Amino acid sequence: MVEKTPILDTLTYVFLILGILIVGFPIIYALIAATLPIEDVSRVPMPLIPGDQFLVNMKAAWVKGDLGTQLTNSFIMASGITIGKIIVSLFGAFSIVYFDYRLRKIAFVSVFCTLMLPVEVRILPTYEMAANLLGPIQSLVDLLHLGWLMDWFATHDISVTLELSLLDSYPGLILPLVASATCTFLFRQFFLTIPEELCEAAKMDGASAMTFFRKILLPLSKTNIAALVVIEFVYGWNQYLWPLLITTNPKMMTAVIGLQNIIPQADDLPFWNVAMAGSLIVMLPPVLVVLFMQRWFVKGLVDPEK
Amino acid sequence: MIKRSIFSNKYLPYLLILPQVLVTLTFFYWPALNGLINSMLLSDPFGLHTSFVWFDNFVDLFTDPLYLKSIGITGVFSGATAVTSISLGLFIATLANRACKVKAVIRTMLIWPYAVAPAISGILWLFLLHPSYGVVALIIKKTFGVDWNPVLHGSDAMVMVIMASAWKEISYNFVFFIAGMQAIPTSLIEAAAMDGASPFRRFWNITLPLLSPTLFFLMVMNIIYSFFETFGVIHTMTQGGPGGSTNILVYKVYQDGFIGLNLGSSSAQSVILMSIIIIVTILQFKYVEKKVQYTG
Amino acid sequence: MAEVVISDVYKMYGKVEAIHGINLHIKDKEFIVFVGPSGCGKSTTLRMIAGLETISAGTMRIGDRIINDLAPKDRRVAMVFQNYALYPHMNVYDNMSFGLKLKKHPKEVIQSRVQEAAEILGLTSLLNRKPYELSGGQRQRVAMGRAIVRKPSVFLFDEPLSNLDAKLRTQMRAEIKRLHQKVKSTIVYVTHDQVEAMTLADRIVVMRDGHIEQVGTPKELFRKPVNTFVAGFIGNPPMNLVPCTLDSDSATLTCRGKFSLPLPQAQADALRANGHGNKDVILGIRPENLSVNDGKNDPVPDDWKVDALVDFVEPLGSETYLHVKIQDIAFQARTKGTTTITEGDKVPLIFDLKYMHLFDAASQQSLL
Amino acid sequence: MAEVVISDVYKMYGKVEAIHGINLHIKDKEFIVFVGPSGCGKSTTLRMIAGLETISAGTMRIGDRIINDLAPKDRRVAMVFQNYALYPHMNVYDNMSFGLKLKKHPKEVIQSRVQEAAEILGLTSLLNRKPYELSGGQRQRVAMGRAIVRKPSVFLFDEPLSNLDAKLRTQMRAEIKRLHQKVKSTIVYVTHDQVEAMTLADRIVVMRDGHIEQVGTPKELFRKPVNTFVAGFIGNPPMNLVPCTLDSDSATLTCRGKFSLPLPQAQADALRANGHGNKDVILGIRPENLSVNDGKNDPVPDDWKVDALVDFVEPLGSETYLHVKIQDIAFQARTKGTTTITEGDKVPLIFDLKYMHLFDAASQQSLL
Amino acid sequence: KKIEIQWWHAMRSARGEVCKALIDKFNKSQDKYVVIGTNKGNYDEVLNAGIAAIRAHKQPHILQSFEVGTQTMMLSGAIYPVYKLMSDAGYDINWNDYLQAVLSYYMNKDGKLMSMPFNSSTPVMYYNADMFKKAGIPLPSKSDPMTWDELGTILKTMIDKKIAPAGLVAAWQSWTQIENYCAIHNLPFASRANGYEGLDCVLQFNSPQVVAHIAQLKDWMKDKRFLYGGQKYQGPKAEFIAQNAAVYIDSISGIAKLKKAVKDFQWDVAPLPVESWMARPQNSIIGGASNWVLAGHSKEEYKGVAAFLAFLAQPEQQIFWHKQTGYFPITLTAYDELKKQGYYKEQPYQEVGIKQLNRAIPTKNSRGLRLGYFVQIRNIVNEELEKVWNDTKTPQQALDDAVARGNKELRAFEKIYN
Ligand SMILES: Nc1ncnc2c1ncn2[C@@H]1O[C@H](COP(=O)(O)OP(=O)(O)OP(=O)(O)O)[C@@H](O)[C@H]1O
Ligand SMILES: Nc1ncnc2c1ncn2[C@@H]1O[C@H](COP(=O)(O)OP(=O)(O)OP(=O)(O)O)[C@@H](O)[C@H]1O
Ligand SMILES: O=P(O)(O)OC[C@H](O)CO
Ligand SMILES: [Mg+2]
Ligand SMILES: [Mg+2]
Repeated sequence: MVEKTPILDTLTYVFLILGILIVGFPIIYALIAATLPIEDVSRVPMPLIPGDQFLVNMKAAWVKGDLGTQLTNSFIMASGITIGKIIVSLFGAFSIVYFDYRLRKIAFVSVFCTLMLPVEVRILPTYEMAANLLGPIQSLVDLLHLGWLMDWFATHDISVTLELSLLDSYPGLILPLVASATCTFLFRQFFLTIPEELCEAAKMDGASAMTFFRKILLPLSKTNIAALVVIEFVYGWNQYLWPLLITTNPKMMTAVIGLQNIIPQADDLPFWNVAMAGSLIVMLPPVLVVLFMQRWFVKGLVDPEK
Repeated sequence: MIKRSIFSNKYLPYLLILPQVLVTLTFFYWPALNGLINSMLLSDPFGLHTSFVWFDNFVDLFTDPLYLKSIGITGVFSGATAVTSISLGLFIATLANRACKVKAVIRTMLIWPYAVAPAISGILWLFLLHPSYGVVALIIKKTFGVDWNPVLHGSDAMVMVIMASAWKEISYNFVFFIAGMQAIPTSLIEAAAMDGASPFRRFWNITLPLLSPTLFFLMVMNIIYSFFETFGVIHTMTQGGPGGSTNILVYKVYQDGFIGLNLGSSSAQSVILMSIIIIVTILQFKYVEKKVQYTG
Repeated sequence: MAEVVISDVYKMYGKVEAIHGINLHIKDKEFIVFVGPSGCGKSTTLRMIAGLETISAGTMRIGDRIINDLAPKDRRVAMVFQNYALYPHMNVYDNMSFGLKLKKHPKEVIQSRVQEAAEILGLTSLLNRKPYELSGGQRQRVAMGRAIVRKPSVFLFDEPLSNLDAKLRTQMRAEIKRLHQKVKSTIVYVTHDQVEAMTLADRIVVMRDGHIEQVGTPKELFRKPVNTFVAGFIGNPPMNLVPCTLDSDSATLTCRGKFSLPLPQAQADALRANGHGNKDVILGIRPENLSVNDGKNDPVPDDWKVDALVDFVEPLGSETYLHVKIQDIAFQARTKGTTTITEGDKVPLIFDLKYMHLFDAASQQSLL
Repeated sequence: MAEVVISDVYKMYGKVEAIHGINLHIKDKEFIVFVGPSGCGKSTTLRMIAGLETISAGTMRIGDRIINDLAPKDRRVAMVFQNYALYPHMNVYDNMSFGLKLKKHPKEVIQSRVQEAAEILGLTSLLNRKPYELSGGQRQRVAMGRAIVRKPSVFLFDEPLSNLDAKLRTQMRAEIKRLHQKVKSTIVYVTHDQVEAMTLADRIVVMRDGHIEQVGTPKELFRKPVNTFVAGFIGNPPMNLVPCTLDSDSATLTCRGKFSLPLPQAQADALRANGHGNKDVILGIRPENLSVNDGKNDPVPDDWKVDALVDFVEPLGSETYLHVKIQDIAFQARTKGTTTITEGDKVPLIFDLKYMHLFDAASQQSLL
Repeated sequence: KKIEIQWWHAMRSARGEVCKALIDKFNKSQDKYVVIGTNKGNYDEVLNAGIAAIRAHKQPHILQSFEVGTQTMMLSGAIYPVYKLMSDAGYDINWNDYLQAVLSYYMNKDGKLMSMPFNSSTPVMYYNADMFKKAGIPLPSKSDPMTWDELGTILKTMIDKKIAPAGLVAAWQSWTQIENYCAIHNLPFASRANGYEGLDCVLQFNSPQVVAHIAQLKDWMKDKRFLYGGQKYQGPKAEFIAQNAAVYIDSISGIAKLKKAVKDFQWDVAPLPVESWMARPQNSIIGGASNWVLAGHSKEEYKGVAAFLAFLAQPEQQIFWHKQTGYFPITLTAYDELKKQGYYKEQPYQEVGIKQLNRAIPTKNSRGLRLGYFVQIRNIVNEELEKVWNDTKTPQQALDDAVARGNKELRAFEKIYN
């Protein structure tokens, strides 16, 4: 456009650079902190010249926080949630969009009621549920005053309910978070934009429902799946309250929770250099995923709005 | 909406929807029902002595000034977090939208905080804002002469958790605003320019009104975020303190339920939260229906 | 034998009846075109033949098989969709062979059939391309190819050209015509484009509101529309339709009391014979049968000339459309590109009533 | 005075030159239409006039002001966009008054101007509606209204009708024509629709690849296209263009060695005068100047008749397109709707060379 | 195959390592059982983990719970009382050999021991000896407490002389500044003998004396004689280690950490200050934690549990534990042994706590605390105190509110068990 706004243009760039710096500052600062020895990091103010202790601190964080184990757990949890959600919702959305059956509406509504409800609001009962998957049966037992039976089992070393607890287990970390309608909703929205003629053409070509799903729908959903992989991976990786509750065994703890152990606490010296190194390590995987898969991530984020 | 080209099959659709329904029933409906029941029970921490008390837990909550205060705190916290992150996101997006040539670069530089866990955001900012050695804290103390001490002062702690929470949401909002702006037909902006509107005018009179659906959507999403996902921020930074001044609702659920072991009250709080979310969701869908149309 | 016989077919969408009992006999190898305004039921009828919609009542037969309950793939029909419906993630070869693969044809058979179709359509060099790498016309051809390889006895086309630009549309029209000559199958073709209908069809079916209004060759429809609807629908610019009254003698038309025209003898006789005197009628006359005195015309009786005012002129180069008014009655006439008539001219408008149409004002049916 | 003078204007997009130095003098109150194939630079030129694109080189003048560096709002131009670009969140009144409000016109002035424009366009009863509550044609009118209220000296239209359906397009075309008569402003109008160009323009500008090929009244372009591009672009069906050789005497054309035609005296003289004998040329003849012997024609010399074979026939009712071949050279001819000629007929094809065009085979420029 | 015994505890860093050494020693000493010790976070978190595990039927054999959780555990119905376990497993233990001040905290109303005391502590006052010397202040006595007024003067001197950036910091503020303050000054923390005599007790720590004490601390904040270091992070201990504060009140278990972390100054221990009006100060009460045996395991496993608990109580282990961490040696045998070795001559500060604990016959007010929902009550006290520190409430208001809020918790707890 023929428009001369030199001052505005300059301001634009100045503020942009400022904005980026402000947004990036915590990380830059953490990066510097992670390179300093403990003496420097506890100086006030902390020097802004990077030190040479980066690897040392990284190693300290790694060992102290048992990050190897925890990153693995985080990875398993995040991938599990991602894969679980995507598979469950692909099937669900396919069923809802491409079939007409009596309970479809009920299925649809009941699934979508969960759309906005994060695990945090139903945390307590979900925890109970995960603690004892047989909860429903147990409550029946209680109702019929058969509690003594359970006690008998319990004291006689025959653990019936024990096996069904999801505490401190990968399924426990993963399954309750798979119960969310967001992915199903997004896939449904996407399927609705696929021209019906494509389905009709496939039908005329003699494709069955599952053939259509496998050969047409799935390949077409590739980018959407990629987008959701990014979003759900980040979501899974960053979970906090749920893993905090469901894991008590340090071997099952996820990295974001485990970081707690390297933040300086009342008993400790202020090893902020190590804490920052640990934070950087733990945030790295999802940040990389987002940066490298930006295109899909943005698509996935922005599309649901439409 | 129903597709007209459908497959007919007796069992397949049920089979396909089964995993979803199963997961939803087990980890949503059953717990939700349980939560509802629990909210009317009084129970010891071990669940061995329970009695049914109807709505006592709710009554207790709503007569408890601390719970009411927690509602207020949550309101202030969510409101401030949403307003801060949305306005900053909008501001940066508007700038980036002007800087056409480097838009992609800017996006890359701004997008990553989205991937940072709230808990980690809490740690990073705690390090910056800690009263004894945080740089930002130091700057605040030196330049503004404020006695910055979030360990002691509730308002400081509130500012601190808001900063940490808003920070990582900026990138989320930024992405939506940029996309929203790109969806506005350029011809509209051009038409306004020909009508004689300055860049500011165009922003106020055209861009902003047309972004209102995005704005509303982000409002809802940010509020949900600050209601729930910020748990990690609170937990790492203040544990609800000092003096309960950052004890937002979801943290209180955790504190009363898992630390205080008062399951009845905690469940009642969950039920209240659930109702809030359901209302927000309904509102959201109502509004989305009436979305402004760009062209036809 | 691939004749298609539609007998008393109804279609209900829920409680709404979209097709109200139609009957049609499509002959083997015939090229049938459905036209009609939007929402009249063209696509619905086609989709019932394809098996994409259930038939609510009545029967459909292809050859000697009742097809009501056959799955689409078993009907030996192939369909070309308006938006082509190519599988976006498959290349041309895979798009064309998908159906054959699902039917588990041997590999060589598939290959030879695809090759053959590709040659017919000039797609041989494009077999490895993905749909997005093709132009509109090429995509259209792939869609046809996908139909051809299945060697169906009936081809179904639903507005296959409406996504193309004018030039390409003309070109593809010729290709479809050529295809019909080559594959010699029955073709059922839906369009809203008159030119396509006129140029392609052996017979045209004009539909309105779920009814068939008229079936006939393009010429029949143009020359003898059975009612005002068909008359107004076929021909461009459309026929002028003016309410008039016919005198008791069936010899003179008076148009809204403004001017009168004596009917040609033949027409007057026919009307009189059928007892159509003294009634409200609608005069139909096509723009090309209205001339202005700017060159030599066929000699016509002087009383077919009426003074008119030129409202405005649309010169298209090769011809010119004249918008003229006789008092406040507007007519459209068509004349040469070389005409010198301009806006505001007073001209004698000549009604060539030999080519006139006359419809009953109440029933809108043709009286001649 | 609102003449628009474009002098040596270039447009670069990055390194790519989209407009290669064009010159054009648009007179005050003139209705100028830009046509040309997609991507030829029509919109770019228009947008440079509007101030939405910078001018890379050259100058543009409106009235007596150089506008190169003026902001759009200061150019006294108004634009109607293809997609209308109505502000979706404002009602019709606000849409139309937005520009005036920004200019801080007094309230009464705004009100009276909007009222006036609304009356001209028949929008008075719609002033409180939001754009999404309007039909396509109404939106189009609001877009025009928004332009009118600003009383610009130049109106710019970029394909304003291409989003409308055929019927509405015809109607809106008439409305734009009427508007021009009423507001008496300069109008620059971009379209790819020939009919629009022919019917609306005082003068048409034909563009190709960032160049102007020809500027002239519709008639001039139709009758005297300066090159084969313009010749093929204007007119529907397009002009037949056949490579021939002109003998040394400039008296006879021989078409690809297949048949020969003696030129009319006038043309032959002209060619000879310009020394065009003995060279490769292209013969251009419009379908309407090719006739088949199926009725009385203008008397033509017998040697303008050549035996031809009818390849196929496209009857449109009111007229018929004939695709004929003289040996392997294809021609398109246009004849009456009542013709009885059918595919496979042998007919004498009559070249009415009075209306012929002749182009240099090398330069493609007209020789006559 | 060895039988596994799960032990969840809250011992981390310095103390965690000592725990690990003890476990290793036990595992090596026999080949029937193997104890697996897991740190489940801090005290609150361990208790929560334990309760959650009990609800999920995944409980460990032994759960370490801090003294605050005693009532909760005792009434839970999910435990296997230690006295019973030991006798079932055939151990005949002479309970009289144990420190009674400790045992009584963990006994039910019939005087039966419900959990095995493990790490018992009491708060003491640490001070930066270098600073004291620099300020020319004589070092405090290890047996006779100074008065709060004296402490006030000392701190003022040090701050005025800019020897210390701040005066006093206190960890576990509820425990050290209210619970123990009540005990030492023979004030009731709650009625019904601090809850020992019934669930229908009410809190009473908003007495004028306690209010005055808090008001004094608040007053000291003005000139930095008192510094609030928060509940967590870099808390009071770090301030002391960083020499930001001259005096530091915390559990005797702080010794382990200080020994390790303090390199560049001398520190020492003194009894907690006492008000001048309290001529004969009472004993302080204990803190720390005990080991609870949880129900729901097999007989075989309980044998191993008993063996391990017995092992921990052996004088050799107790002496090691005491020396390394500062926690009390739990039996008189061990205590006597230490005295005999002359250990307290060598490390006199190790004895300050135990002497403070034993300096008087416990009264109803100094025996200990037995309150339901004590975890929440502590949180409430912490919250309300924070409101004093940050000027939102006066000490009176805050303590009144704390009492009112705490009483609500007590009533809720009472309701459950009636
Ligand atoms: N799936 C459907 N559900 C309900 N009504 C339908 C459905 N499909 C079509 N109809 C209705 O049936 C009637 C005929 O529709 P059809 O699609 O056959 O029209 P058409 O002649 O193809 O029109 P067009 O030229 O717009 O394609 C219309 O009134 C339409 O609204
Ligand atoms: N913003 C731009 N950046 C780069 N090239 C452009 C830009 N806009 C247009 N062009 C190029 O400039 C040339 C002219 O484009 P223009 O839009 O003027 O064509 P047009 O004649 O309006 O075509 P159409 O009929 O398709 O609208 C085209 O080659 C186009 O690719
Ligand atoms: O630090 P400890 O282990 O002595 O415990 C202190 C308090 O008693 C905890 O309630
Ligand atoms: Mg249709
Ligand atoms: Mg254009």
